[in-house]
Amino acid sequence: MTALAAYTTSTGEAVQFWVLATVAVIGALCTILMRKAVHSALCLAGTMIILAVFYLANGAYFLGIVQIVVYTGAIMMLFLFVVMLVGVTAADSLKETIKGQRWLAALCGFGFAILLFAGIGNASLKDFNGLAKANEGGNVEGLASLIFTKYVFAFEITGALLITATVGAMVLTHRERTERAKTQRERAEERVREGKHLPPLPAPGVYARHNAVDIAGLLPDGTPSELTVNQTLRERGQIRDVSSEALNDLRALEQRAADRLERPGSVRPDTGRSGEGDSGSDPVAAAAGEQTEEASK
Amino acid sequence: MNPVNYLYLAALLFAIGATGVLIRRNVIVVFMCVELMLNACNLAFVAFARLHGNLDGQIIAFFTMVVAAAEVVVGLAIIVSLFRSRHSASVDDASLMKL
Amino acid sequence: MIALLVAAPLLGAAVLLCGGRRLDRVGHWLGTALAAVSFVIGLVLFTDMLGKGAEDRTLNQHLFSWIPVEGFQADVAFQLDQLSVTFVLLISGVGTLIHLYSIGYMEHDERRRRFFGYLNLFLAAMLLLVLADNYLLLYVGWEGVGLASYLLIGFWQHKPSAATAAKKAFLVNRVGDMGLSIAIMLMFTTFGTFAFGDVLEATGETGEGKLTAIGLMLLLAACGKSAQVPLQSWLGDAMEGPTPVSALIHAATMVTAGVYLIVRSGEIFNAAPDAQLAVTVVGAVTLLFGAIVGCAKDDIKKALAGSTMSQIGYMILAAGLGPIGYVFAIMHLVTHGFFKAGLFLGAGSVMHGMNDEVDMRKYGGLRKYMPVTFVTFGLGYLAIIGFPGLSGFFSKDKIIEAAFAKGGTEGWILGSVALLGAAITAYYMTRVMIMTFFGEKRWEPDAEGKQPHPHESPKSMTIPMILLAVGSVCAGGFFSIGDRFMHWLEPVTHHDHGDSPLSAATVTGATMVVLVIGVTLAWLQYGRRPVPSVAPRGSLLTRAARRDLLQDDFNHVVLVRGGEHLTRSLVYVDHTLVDGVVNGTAASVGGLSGRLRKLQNGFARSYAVSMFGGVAVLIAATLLMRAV
Amino acid sequence: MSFPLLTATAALPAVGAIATAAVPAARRTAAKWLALFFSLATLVLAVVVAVRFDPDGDRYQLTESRAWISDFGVRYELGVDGIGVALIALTALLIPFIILAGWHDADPLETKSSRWRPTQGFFALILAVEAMVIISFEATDVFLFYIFFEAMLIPMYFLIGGFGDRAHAGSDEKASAQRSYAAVKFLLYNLVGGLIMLAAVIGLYVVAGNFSLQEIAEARANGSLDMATNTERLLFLGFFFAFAVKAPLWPLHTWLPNAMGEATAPVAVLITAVVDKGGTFAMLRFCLQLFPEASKWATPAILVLALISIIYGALLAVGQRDIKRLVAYASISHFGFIILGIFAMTSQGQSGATLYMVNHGLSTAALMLVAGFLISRRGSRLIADYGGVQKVAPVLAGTFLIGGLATLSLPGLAPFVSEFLVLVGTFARYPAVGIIATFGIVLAALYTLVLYQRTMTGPVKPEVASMPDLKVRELAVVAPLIALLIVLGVYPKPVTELVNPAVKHTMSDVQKKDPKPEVEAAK
Repeated sequence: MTALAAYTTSTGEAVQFWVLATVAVIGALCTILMRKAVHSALCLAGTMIILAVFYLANGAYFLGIVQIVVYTGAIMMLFLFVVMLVGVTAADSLKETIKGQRWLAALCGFGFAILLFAGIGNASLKDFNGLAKANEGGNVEGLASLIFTKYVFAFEITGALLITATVGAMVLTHRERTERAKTQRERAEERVREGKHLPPLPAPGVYARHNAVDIAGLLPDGTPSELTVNQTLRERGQIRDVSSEALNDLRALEQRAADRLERPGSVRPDTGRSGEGDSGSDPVAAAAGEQTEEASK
Repeated sequence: MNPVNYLYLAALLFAIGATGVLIRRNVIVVFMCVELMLNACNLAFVAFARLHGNLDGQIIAFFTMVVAAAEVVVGLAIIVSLFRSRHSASVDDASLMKL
Repeated sequence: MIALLVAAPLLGAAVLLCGGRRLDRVGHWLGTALAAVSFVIGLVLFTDMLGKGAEDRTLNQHLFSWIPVEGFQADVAFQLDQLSVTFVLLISGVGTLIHLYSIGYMEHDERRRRFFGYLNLFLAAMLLLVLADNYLLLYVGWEGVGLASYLLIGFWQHKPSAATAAKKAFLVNRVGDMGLSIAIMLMFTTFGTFAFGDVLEATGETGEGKLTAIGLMLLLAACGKSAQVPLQSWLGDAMEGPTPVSALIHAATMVTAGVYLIVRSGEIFNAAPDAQLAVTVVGAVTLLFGAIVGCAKDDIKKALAGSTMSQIGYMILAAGLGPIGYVFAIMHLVTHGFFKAGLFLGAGSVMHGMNDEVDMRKYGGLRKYMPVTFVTFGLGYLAIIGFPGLSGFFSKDKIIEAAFAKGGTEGWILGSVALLGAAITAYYMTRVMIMTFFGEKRWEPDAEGKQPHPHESPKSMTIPMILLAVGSVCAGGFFSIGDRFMHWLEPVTHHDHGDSPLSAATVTGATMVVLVIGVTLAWLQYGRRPVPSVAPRGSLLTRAARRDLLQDDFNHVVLVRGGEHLTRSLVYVDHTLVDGVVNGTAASVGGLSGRLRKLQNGFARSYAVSMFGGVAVLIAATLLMRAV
Repeated sequence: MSFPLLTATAALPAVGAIATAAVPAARRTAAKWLALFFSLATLVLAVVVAVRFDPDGDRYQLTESRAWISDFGVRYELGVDGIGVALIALTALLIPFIILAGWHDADPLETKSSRWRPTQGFFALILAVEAMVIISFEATDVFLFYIFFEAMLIPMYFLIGGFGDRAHAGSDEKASAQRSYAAVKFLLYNLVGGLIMLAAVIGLYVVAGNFSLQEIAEARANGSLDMATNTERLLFLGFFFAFAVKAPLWPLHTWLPNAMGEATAPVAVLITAVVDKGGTFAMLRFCLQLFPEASKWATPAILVLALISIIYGALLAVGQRDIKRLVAYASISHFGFIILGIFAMTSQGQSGATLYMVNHGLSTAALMLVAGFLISRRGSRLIADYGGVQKVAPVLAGTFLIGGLATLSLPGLAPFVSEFLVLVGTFARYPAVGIIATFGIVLAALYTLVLYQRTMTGPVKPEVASMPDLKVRELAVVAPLIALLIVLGVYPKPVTELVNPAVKHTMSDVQKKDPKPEVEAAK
């Protein structure tokens, strides 16, 4: 592979290029077209890995590895992390708000691409001399010698830049605590003073058949209660309301039971109208009924 | 195959990234698109390095990566604090450039 | 040496004006001393000039080159000849006396130091005026005296009337100065120089038209400075200033600068008869004008101002007569300097005793209370009306003679006008005399209700009056016995006797007759019956004369009002028309920017689009350039 | 290449500006002293320039020349002739006084404003203006000149708009509104002029192929570069328009009264005494040298405009109710004289005009600064609000009077010399014009004395009864100016000797001879 990258581009590389390039472009397109940030991030990661391969193919072994490690490893993970922080499934609508923005953007992008192509086309890049000489001492060594001789100042400066960036990130994200943290007692008193929810908030899923965090617990009348769901989820509007579905499939079940036992549906009062209080016991009875039937066969 | 194709690919990716920056409203996605553009440039550099037969291009790409890393760190931090302050990750919400 | 003449009072002015309060106690003495110094220097120069022959009496002193520009040379250089030394003596002499007088007169004024500073400034400027050897330097002195008189007329600035009078004086003078500067420009374009010597010698080499123009411009200047019609209106108001000022500047010296100018540029006028005629006409008209005004005024100083006007009218008239009259013009100028200064100082002394009351109708019977003033004033009076043997007699008669000697109908007209003027002079001066010193008391308490207690003035005031009285008695005789003065000035003014149709005796006789007529008339009107202490309505002429023959009203209506309207409308035009255009542009620009503003919708992404598009365009451009 | 004296002279105030701006907010006084120090240092350099300059030597001396934008033949070329030296000296001389006079003008009203630093900004801007003015007096490269000629506007804009006159009739909002109006107007006028000039500059480059004043002038002189008549005239008009706006020539003058009225007195002096001189100076140096034929062609029209400026400005000055606006209109009248002298095309006229630039700077500075002190005491710019000041503040009144007398060009004070030279020079070639212009003298006396009478004389108004007389600082500003006025009035020889050779060169550029006096002509 070294040899390949060094001198010519073998057919192998050609194949590799055409295949991967298509994938990369598709990935890029997906990146900008996916509605959910998470998906975009994943597509981008894919594209980057492909780029890493291309680096390798171009004899930039060090960069290739760095690309994988730093970009897809660190940076993209950072992205995902933030995405999670901000909201995984928060899908921003692709509906454009600014008039004509999308068309202008597309036009510009397209035109730009064409321009670049034209530029590259015009450029006289026919002959190319491979990296064999440059890489003969090994790619990493070559880079290192350059970095620490010719580009040492730039290198130092980037070091400084990194430090600054780190500090900056910390400064930006770190929230100063202005006042002393409240003790539990104080919080309790506060709550009493505000006069709401003296008891702890109800757990999600209570009175329902699910107990996932994003499912609101049902109030006695079957309606879901916002209180039972985590605030973040509430803000993102990620609450699944299951109150109706629970009742619905209950009704469906009873219907089946009624059919099976040729019982007139009218004998038993319709659960919908009868009190819910005993609805819990019915299925048991139904099930018992079925079992007995099967037993009889 | 002529390695110039790498350049074409880079150009294409770059244009795509730029378009993405322009059309997406979610800050994070916009930011990803920026990264995509940077990568495209890197690819171009590497390809050039190969064309010219010296490693300078790779060095530049290397530095680009470093800078990109720094940029990402700061940028994401900004995004987070932004989200904290205004509970949204949309670019247009920060339309304060107009008096 | 000559420079010292100017330098001494100038130094005084600088020291007094810049050196703060600590000089308050000695200031006036310093000023007087420096004035005296220049008088002494003048005397010294005069004596050693007498020592020389008539021809080489002219002294020149070149100090430094003032404005050296391509083709334009103005020097600071002095010329001292018989004419200028005469003026130097008059100015510094009378000046010194009046300095002395003011010490007493201004005693109670806390700004006395500055007053003396201004007086010194005036002396310096006036001496510069008469000593300059070129017209431009003369112009400096010319404006300098104008400034000094501005400052001194407006010395009591808290009185709006004084401030206004000062401004008026300066402005009217400025009109005259315009004439002088145009004259200088004409000289420069014609002769390429404006030094007295060169110009006056070169008069022959150019056409009469140019000379006439120059002459008329010089006349305009003289009118402004010497309060001749039509620029006389300022002199009456100038009496707002302290009396010593009126005596020194507006009687003895500054107002005669015009005469000096005309006599000095005699050659020009000799070569331009039309200009000369204009000069005589102006002189004659002013002569009558001033005299008439003098008759009607009840304010003693204004009456004297009117008389000054008319006396200078005599001088100008004489100066307009050409070589016949120059000498007599100067002679009358000197004698007039004495007696008119004396009269003013007398008036000042009277006012001093009468709580600064100026209305003669509130005087009366003062001869007992201030004898010295009475005597000196009386001598001055006799001198001015031309009482035989006193100086006025000699100088004025000579002028009248010269006027007749002009010959032709002009001669007759001018001569008779001069005679008439003599009569009127006798009339109004007698009137002043009687109303002030004779008759019964008509004193009234002044504004603060203080009853006036007339008393003789202190020594420092009476001594100068006495000296001036002596001068006004003797000067004329001293000058004209054996035509001393004529011979003295001859090298400068080239005297020639015209061919008078009348003998000197006839003229003198006629003068005597009109003199008597005037006096008796005045006696009949004011001496016999009591003077009403409020002015009677009087005839139309009287009322007009009280208002300076409506000259001020004319100025006010035509110039002031018109000017105001002009400026107002111009301000309006400037604000609407000229400015409007620009504001129009501004408005249109504003509209445009408003439309552009819509592009700035504040969405980062749309900005980004434009940036991106811009980049694209740039790349395209570069590519195209490459392709081309 | 010897020590680049001219560059140093221009650079020093620039450095000073930066240093002053960098002074921390609290150290206000330090900033003032720093600015004063730099301005004085600049003055020293200017004196050195004046000494090193040899009037009888080459036309342009102390020249420097470096490549700058080689693609367009733009060079960094400096050089001074006598006129330039005189004006540089004037500028360097006036700035310290301006700074000293504006000592308290930019003190923040509320001391707590720690981040906004008005004082530092004020003095830094003044120094910046000085630097640009000086270099535009030195530039012998048209493009270089253009850049700084225009760049002046930026600091001036902020000086006018940002630091208004505290003594304002209306409310604060009204004041700031008028102030920004004045500033925008100033900018608008001068920018329009500048744009037209830019077009002309480019046109000149197209025609001549480079920007070097000397080369083009030589080429014009020896005929190796001949322009088509119309081209030359158009280019001339392009240049002249900009200069006419800057040195307000009727009818492009209306920005001046607003600017001078709204700005603080020192800034007003900066405008009229320093910046505007750039316009007249440029007429003399560029219009006449580069386009002699067109200049002659345009002379009649320009003379008429100048005449209108003289009379019109004076009349308007008479009609003003606002002290500073009055002075502004007086300046318009004086600029009329200067332009008259330049285009009379006689050596007296042009020497007079150059002298006039210097003297007008001094006299207006004296009058305006004293007026500023007066206004700052009473807090009003309206003439009607004053009266009898002379009684309570004699020194102030005295200096004010001397300033006024200088403005009406009283003999013995500097302006007389220049004004008379201009008049004579004009009269020699165009007698009628000269005579009409002479009326300006009378009008000048009118507005000056009316101003003095209404403010200083008469009964003391109660508002001014407790007005303090000039303080030491203020006296230190006024006294030297007055001394200079007197000295230059009595002994202007040093300046004339400096100027004469330059004028001779200019006359030879336009190939004009002084009209001979009639007598000699007859011989």
